[in-house]
Amino acid sequence: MSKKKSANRYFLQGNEAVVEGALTAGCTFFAGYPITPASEISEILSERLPQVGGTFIQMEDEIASMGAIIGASLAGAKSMTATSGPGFSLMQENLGFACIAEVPCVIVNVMRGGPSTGLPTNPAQGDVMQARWGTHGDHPIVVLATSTVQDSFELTIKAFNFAEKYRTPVVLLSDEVVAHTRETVELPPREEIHIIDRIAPSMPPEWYIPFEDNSRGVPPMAAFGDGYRYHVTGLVHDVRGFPTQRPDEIEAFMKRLFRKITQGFNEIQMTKDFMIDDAKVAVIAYGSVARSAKRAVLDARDRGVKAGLLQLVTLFPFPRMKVEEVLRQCRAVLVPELNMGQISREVSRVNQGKCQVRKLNRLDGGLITPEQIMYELLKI
Amino acid sequence: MSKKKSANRYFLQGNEAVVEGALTAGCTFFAGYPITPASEISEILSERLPQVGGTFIQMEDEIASMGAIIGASLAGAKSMTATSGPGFSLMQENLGFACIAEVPCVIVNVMRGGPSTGLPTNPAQGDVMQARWGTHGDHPIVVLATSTVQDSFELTIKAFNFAEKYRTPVVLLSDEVVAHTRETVELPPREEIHIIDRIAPSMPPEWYIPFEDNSRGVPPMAAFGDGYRYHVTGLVHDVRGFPTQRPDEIEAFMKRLFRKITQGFNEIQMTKDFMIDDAKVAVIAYGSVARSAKRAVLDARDRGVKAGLLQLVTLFPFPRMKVEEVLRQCRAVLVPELNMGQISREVSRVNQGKCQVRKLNRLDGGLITPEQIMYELLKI
Amino acid sequence: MSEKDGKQESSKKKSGNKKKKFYDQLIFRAWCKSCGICIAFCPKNVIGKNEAGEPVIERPDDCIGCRFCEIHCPDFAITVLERGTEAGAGEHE
Amino acid sequence: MSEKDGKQESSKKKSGNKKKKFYDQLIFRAWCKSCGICIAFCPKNVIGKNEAGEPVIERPDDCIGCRFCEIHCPDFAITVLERGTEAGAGEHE
Amino acid sequence: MDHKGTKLIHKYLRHDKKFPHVWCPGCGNGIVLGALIRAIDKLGLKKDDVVMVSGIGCSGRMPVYVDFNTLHTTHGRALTFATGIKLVRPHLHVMVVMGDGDATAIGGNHFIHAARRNIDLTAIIVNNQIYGMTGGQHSPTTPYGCKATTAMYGHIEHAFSISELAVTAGASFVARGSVYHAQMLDGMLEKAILKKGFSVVEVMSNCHVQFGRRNQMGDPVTMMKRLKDHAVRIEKAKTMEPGELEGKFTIGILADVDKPVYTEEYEKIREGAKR
Amino acid sequence: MDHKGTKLIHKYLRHDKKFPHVWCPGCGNGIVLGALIRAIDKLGLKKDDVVMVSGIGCSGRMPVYVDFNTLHTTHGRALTFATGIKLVRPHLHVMVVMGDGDATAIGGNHFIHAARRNIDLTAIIVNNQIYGMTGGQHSPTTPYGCKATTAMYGHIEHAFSISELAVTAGASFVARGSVYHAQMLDGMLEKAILKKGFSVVEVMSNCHVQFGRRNQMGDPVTMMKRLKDHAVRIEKAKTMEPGELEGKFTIGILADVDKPVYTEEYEKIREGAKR
Amino acid sequence: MKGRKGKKRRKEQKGLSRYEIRLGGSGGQGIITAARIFAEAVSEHTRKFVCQSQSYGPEARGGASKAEIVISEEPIDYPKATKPDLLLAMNQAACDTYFSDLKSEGILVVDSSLVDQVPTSRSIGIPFTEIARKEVGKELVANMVALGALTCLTKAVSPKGVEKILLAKVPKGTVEMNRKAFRAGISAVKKLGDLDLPKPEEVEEEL
Amino acid sequence: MKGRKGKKRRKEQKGLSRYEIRLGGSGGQGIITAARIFAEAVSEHTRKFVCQSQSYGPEARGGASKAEIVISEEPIDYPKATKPDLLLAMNQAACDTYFSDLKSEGILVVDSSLVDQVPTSRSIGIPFTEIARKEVGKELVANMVALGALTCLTKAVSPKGVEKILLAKVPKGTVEMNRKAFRAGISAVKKLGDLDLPKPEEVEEEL
Ligand SMILES: Cc1ncc(C[n+]2csc(CCOP(=O)(O)OP(=O)(O)O)c2C)c(N)n1
Ligand SMILES: Cc1ncc(C[n+]2csc(CCOP(=O)(O)OP(=O)(O)O)c2C)c(N)n1
Ligand code: SF4
Ligand code: SF4
Ligand code: SF4
Ligand code: SF4
Ligand code: SF4
Ligand code: SF4
Ligand SMILES: [Mg+2]
Ligand SMILES: [Mg+2]
Repeated sequence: MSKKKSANRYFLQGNEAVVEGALTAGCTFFAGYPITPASEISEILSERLPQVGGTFIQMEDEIASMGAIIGASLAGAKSMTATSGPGFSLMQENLGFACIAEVPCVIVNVMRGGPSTGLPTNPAQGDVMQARWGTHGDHPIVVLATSTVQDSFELTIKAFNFAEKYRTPVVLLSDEVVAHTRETVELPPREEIHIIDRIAPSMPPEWYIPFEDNSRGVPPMAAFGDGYRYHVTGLVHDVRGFPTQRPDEIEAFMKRLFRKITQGFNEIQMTKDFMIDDAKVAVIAYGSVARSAKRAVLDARDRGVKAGLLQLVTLFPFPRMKVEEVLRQCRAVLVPELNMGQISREVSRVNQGKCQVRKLNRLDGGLITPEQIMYELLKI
Repeated sequence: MSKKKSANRYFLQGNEAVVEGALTAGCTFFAGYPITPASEISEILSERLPQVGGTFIQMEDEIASMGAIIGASLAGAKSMTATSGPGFSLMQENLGFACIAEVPCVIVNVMRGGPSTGLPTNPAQGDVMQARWGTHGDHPIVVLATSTVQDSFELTIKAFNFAEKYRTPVVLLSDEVVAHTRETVELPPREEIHIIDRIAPSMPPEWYIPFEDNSRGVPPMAAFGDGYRYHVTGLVHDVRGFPTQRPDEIEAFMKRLFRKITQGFNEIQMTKDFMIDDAKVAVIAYGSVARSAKRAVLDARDRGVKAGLLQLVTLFPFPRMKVEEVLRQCRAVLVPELNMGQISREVSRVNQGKCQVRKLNRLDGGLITPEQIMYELLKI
Repeated sequence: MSEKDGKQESSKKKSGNKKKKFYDQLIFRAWCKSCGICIAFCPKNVIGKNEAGEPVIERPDDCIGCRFCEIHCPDFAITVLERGTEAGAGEHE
Repeated sequence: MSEKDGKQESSKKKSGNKKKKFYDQLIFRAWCKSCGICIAFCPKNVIGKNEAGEPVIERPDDCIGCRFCEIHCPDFAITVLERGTEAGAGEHE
Repeated sequence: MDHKGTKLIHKYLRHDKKFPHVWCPGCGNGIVLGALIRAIDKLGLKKDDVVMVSGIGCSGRMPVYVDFNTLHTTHGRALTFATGIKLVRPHLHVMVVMGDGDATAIGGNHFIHAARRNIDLTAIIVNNQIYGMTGGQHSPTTPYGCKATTAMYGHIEHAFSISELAVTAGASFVARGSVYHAQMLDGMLEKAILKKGFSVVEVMSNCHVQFGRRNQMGDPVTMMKRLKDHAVRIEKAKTMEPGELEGKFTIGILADVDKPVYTEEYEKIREGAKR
Repeated sequence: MDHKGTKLIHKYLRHDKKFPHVWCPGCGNGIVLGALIRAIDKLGLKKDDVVMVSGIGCSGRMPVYVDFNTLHTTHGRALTFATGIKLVRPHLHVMVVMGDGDATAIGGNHFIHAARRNIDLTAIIVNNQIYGMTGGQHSPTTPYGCKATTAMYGHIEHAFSISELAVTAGASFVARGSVYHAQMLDGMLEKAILKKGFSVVEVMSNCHVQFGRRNQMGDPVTMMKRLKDHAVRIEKAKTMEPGELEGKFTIGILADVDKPVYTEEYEKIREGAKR
Repeated sequence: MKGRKGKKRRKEQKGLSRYEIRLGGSGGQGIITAARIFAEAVSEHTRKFVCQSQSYGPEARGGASKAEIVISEEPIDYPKATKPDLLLAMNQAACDTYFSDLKSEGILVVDSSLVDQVPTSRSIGIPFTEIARKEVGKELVANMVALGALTCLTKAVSPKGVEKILLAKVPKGTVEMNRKAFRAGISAVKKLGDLDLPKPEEVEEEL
Repeated sequence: MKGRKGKKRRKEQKGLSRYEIRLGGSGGQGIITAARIFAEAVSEHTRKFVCQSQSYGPEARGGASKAEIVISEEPIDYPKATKPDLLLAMNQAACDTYFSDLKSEGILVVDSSLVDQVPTSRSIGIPFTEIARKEVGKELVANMVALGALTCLTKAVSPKGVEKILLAKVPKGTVEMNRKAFRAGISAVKKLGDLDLPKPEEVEEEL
């Protein structure tokens, strides 16, 4: 990011940056239900979308919002919703529909504190495992985590790109700090931004087999009304989209669902590292906590600790390879989280005893501070 | 279990056994919404509950069902609901309320196949991680898994006992096979069954501090109408039950929520083992798959493999100690599951590189067979 | 194909009546589930029932072409055609 | 406590009127949010506004005890009592 | 004579699907499907422009069989998916088929809100007064006193009038028919599809397997006769005493009003917003 | 003179809670709370026998302040929790306080079903025509054309009539009042609490912060005046032309019928079942 | 379920202590009901353990339907049939699909009114549906005819024991019809003469 | 954000390149608006990076409210103030709660109309609320008076720059009133005479 003042420099809130990202990515449909701390996304899009010929609708609840964005996507739109914990819980059933019916869409969850109504105006990272496992039935899903306003812009675009490319719902986790913090961002010029659109069928309708496997594992997707009359269902289905109970068809389908994501690991599993090259102890962090971690790494280095940071940008599919590298290199890693330890479990899982894995958890409604992290780094 | 025919011998379906267990445990309130393969639980209870002075109500959906059982519990009843995946997804928000407001209740999830509507009449184990993480915000929860009709009876009672003792929702995972299989069970005489009731406050109302900590971490619970007028909320609250944003109060509360379960690990984390004493390879299984595993262990022993089975009866809090023992003792463990690998992740997590952890996953709607498991055991 | 035979027979019998239109009733056996609706509601008792409960065209010439049977057959298993028009009988049965 | 003083003063003035009941209006400052409802709707303009927008009892003796102010105060901050009855003024203000 | 028969139906069926369909012998769902196809044919809609959305239930299986753009959603949520489709492509004719449980138990909220917003959808509710698919549990339209697998002592809840709910919630067009009155149904469906705004056609249907059997209403034929005997035309009902209508249901058009339609209103917003 | 004033209110407040309460200056929520307390006091209900349940929203904060059994549930679900309480302890008086969004957006389904089942609850809906707590997004009762933070171009949806919905869904008692008509409200609430069956009191309320401000209705006082000017007694409304009622709302009792109550019906089932 | 006990049990596991039955047909033929009655009779009237399971499509009606019964001296671990000792096929599809699983010494019983092609000579054909229609007057009770045959063929439990359960399970008005069908099934097997078939084990009746 | 680049940046991180401001008061006092305008002005009219955050209670109104601004030469990692260089307390509670966090050389600015007890002599008291009421006629704009003071005290951005943003952000009808309040805040500081205070850095105005 250049320090030069430029025409593309803006002063934005995280939630505003999500909106800018979505519009840049080509989002033309948003359905949502207000909830702190995500409401600004709805509010701004309600003004912006009609300006670009898109559609905003406030639904009766989050279940309906999730249903509406799936419908919109099936009709050809890039669609999105935004919510926070309670609403995210309500979206889970229909989120599973998007997974099994392979409907691209983006769900932004601006995390707040606690289960249930909890701490509506405090930041937290309590919905990480929920984002992966919240809907019933095994399913693949992509989960990204933003840590700055700049990220919020860029990752929203990524979220749409992944959704369209892999025909999958993508969850973007934000939190109260990122969402409501206003900061200077620099938006790249439009032409420098890579936008991916879903692939439409190139064959005539008679030949179109809507859920047929191919090398990418991602069948082309026709929109309702485009002349490809096909069937979409939340039941496990055959390649034509019709319900099946044949074990061979079920297995082929379920395996493909997972495979299409696995094949994309290379580009999907994003991380950023900071001073990791010669690090002996590393912080593995994500979301707003990664910001504290960055500062803590600098402060720890000042005190002679060879610290580094691996920031997880993609949380799921869990960027195992990158994490394993760090685990191999370091004596110890610290996983600070605004929960009781969710990603730290994943780190432990892939660790296989290689390295000391420490947790730092904060649940009192405050953001983990650089001091807290540095203190732990000095202790290791 | 005695082979003698006796007065206590019954021929029951898994779902029927859940009903018998619930009534034995003292359940007097059930609210639910029909769904395959759990509907029999509703149907039978709609006949049985009024006979014992209890109440059955079919609500408009699963969200409402979950709300109603929380309300019923607050009014003093032991309450339960039963559902399958789609309904379980819908219950998540209110399930979180039960966690944070510490309302005892039992949720039976009879698992079926796939995300979304999936495979309604096939067995699966896809909701294991959801049971742990399905609601937003970090929270503790107890998850049990039944594998036989006998289990269904006994674990339903356990589920109520844990719920009442720890003031927590307890999830009992069943699956289509266990639910619909009819088999001979022997119900112990009532007087031999240990039933736990919640502890009511013994102090006068003026002294009652509804969410005050104590040695067990579980405050006594007054029922609405008993003269203790107090406040219950889904917001993070102080010891009196009123919303708070004070970091010290938030932290004390959240820590107690987790601590009360941690303190109960000894009795909550249940496992069963079979031929494990001298095993060199072990199967770690739960639910109906544990039945196949048992047979497979016998068959593998016949072929000279020193196999054993650790059956997880409690899935969460994950019975780490028992699993670690097995991991230390065995050369390899096999975790067969009707999903892409959920409990196997937990096993890997605690494994820390000690032992080879293998997965066996089946997603095609069929039950894993003894042959499949044995074949894997022979390969290791 | 007993219905068909019966039908043709009786059609000959009554063909002298002036202006009366005649109809063919075709039952697509593969789809018919013997629900009995066409049998019960035909205003002219055109359709009877065999011992297996299956519909049998008994009085084809009495048919007034009201199409009640056709639009009430839940399985699209019965077709009523004006005799002499594009029968398409081959498609059915 | 300026209202109180004003009140007592004016009560003396009009105490000769026969049969007329008098009322005390007590404002609990700690709870009053100066929303202006009591000021705007008092049918007798008993309550006025100071420069900070806070309600001030200006014509206590005009009060007819209709209690509009009392039941419309969203903050339970105003109490109307028949003069001479259990005032409990000490509790308030 | 305009051919309205089975041959017409076949033009719209997906012949690669397994027939006969899954419904029980004599189930009203097939009759409703027939009427819907005839109405679509009559109006000359292009198959490519028709979207059929359904929820979960016996009636939810309808889309599988027909050659439109078809979507089988989650239980109770069909209208929410349909809303998304319609807003993105307003020129599509979106028909939403739901069961009574689907539309008014779990889906009740979406139903009244789609009506309130006046989203231009055609909602067809197959009201068999029971949960057919899951085995005969009571639904919000199961009559007081009836038996169901979750009401074996006799149902103590009162039934919704789906159509009246739709009217109150704000639907532009509301009609109630029955599978016995299939011909009338054709006409109602045509009107409903043509109507700009949220249209509801409630179809009283029979489910002898899960409802009739337990309530001494016997087989499909007996149930069809019941529908015939218990239906009263709305026009006639107005001349009757409330007591006389006890246990009966009215058929006909309950509401047909013109008011701003969501998609058109939204288009105006777009016009205004594009400065 | 029967004391009906603030002193009475204080008997029911939780004085260990922080006062003044959280609501904005002049917010109608406090007026509703006052009316409810007066009604409870008038009826002489024991505090121990009163349960106050609420959802999430500004109105949802009500239970915190009063010394009853109080329950602050999840957004939209208050009636479901209340149903569980009532069925287990039918002698308790269960009052459910909801916002317009709470009761009829996310909670609309529970609302119509509680009405249909005729569960003996008292539902109080504080209708400020907006989502107050989350910052002024439109609610299902926001009037057509109004502005809201998610309807800055003017609202294109039509508003529910909450009370009419309740009537159609089957509530036993339905009344609409306003915070301006607070005295009348006391009486409505008393009737509603006494009524066996599902009772609804819709209270038109003011939210100048999130609704008034954006719609040129100014401060609390101006909004209260509006409530005064726009309210028409039901009796009077019947004599008026529909056109005259444009933009107005009616106050009074919309329904008051006697029909079997769920808890009593269920008790009969229990009697019959205990063989 | 401790290791030691397990070891002991393992030895007993040998031999014909486990007997598996599979019934296949189409939804609506009532095979699950038949299997359930049979299994319950075994559970109620013998000392054996029994486990009955089923699988079916998500359809309201139609579709394939399967029911299985495992009978054992021991508590039953795996609840499904892997190599059935007896396969009862109520239609051709069931016969075709499941025949390959049948134990080599297992017996195949088919409804000869609906199954034309039998894949083995070691099979017993009985026209259940026809018997139901002709002798009882209602095709619907073909499942009860099959139940009679099953009882008679397996000898896992006495006909009296099965009949007792059957009569308790069927709707009041249909008791006579069902009894008649059940007995017709028994007679049909008896007519076949002496069949030397493996069977679960001696019947220990305790009515 | 690669390691190498990070190392280089780390060196620059020294010195007073990071300047932290905290504003505390109660909900409804408008401190978040003030902070937002100030931060946006810094972002818009200087080359510095700025980050503005806040926290507040779940209440509609009332409750405590806090806003923070971090200004830096570098992209900002931790977005919250840890040791504020300047604390502006709009009421006693905010003063009491946050004073201990203040950097030792930091300055405390209080609304002397509402804060009676000041915990340090190194503090500047300006009666924002009183000024707003008396000079502008509306207490509501005390936040704008404070904004004026803040601008003048920190010198992070020119008053002109702030005023420009301010005028764009406030509702049409209130422009004059807000400008007046803002300027009153500036005058109030100027009246205090020359204060030798640490400030973020030279102002590079680019209006
Ligand atoms: C969330 C959820 N809950 C429950 C179910 C189970 N379920 C499927 S269909 C159905 C009800 C069917 O009744 P109705 O909508 O009236 O349709 P019908 O079968 O009678 O046509 C239910 C409860 C489900 N699929 N999803
Ligand atoms: C599931 C869920 N979605 C959204 C929210 C956010 N939320 C809280 S209150 C509210 C609406 C408040 O409006 P209303 O019910 O009318 O109450 P008011 O504040 O106006 O009294 C919303 C959307 C939530 N708490 N939970
Ligand atoms: S109505 Fe159709 S399915 Fe029913 S008997 Fe007649 S032809 Fe067969
Ligand atoms: S068309 Fe009418 S008369 Fe002819 S067979 Fe059908 S129902 Fe009978
Ligand atoms: S109505 Fe109450 S809060 Fe409002 S100004 Fe009057 S006393 Fe104060
Ligand atoms: S009681 Fe009536 S007259 Fe007296 S001050 Fe209050 S509003 Fe005015
Ligand atoms: S169960 Fe009822 S609704 Fe479902 S297909 Fe059968 S008859 Fe029709
Ligand atoms: S936001 Fe509106 S409803 Fe909420 S407290 Fe303020 S005035 Fe009342
Ligand atoms: Mg139905
Ligand atoms: Mg509201």
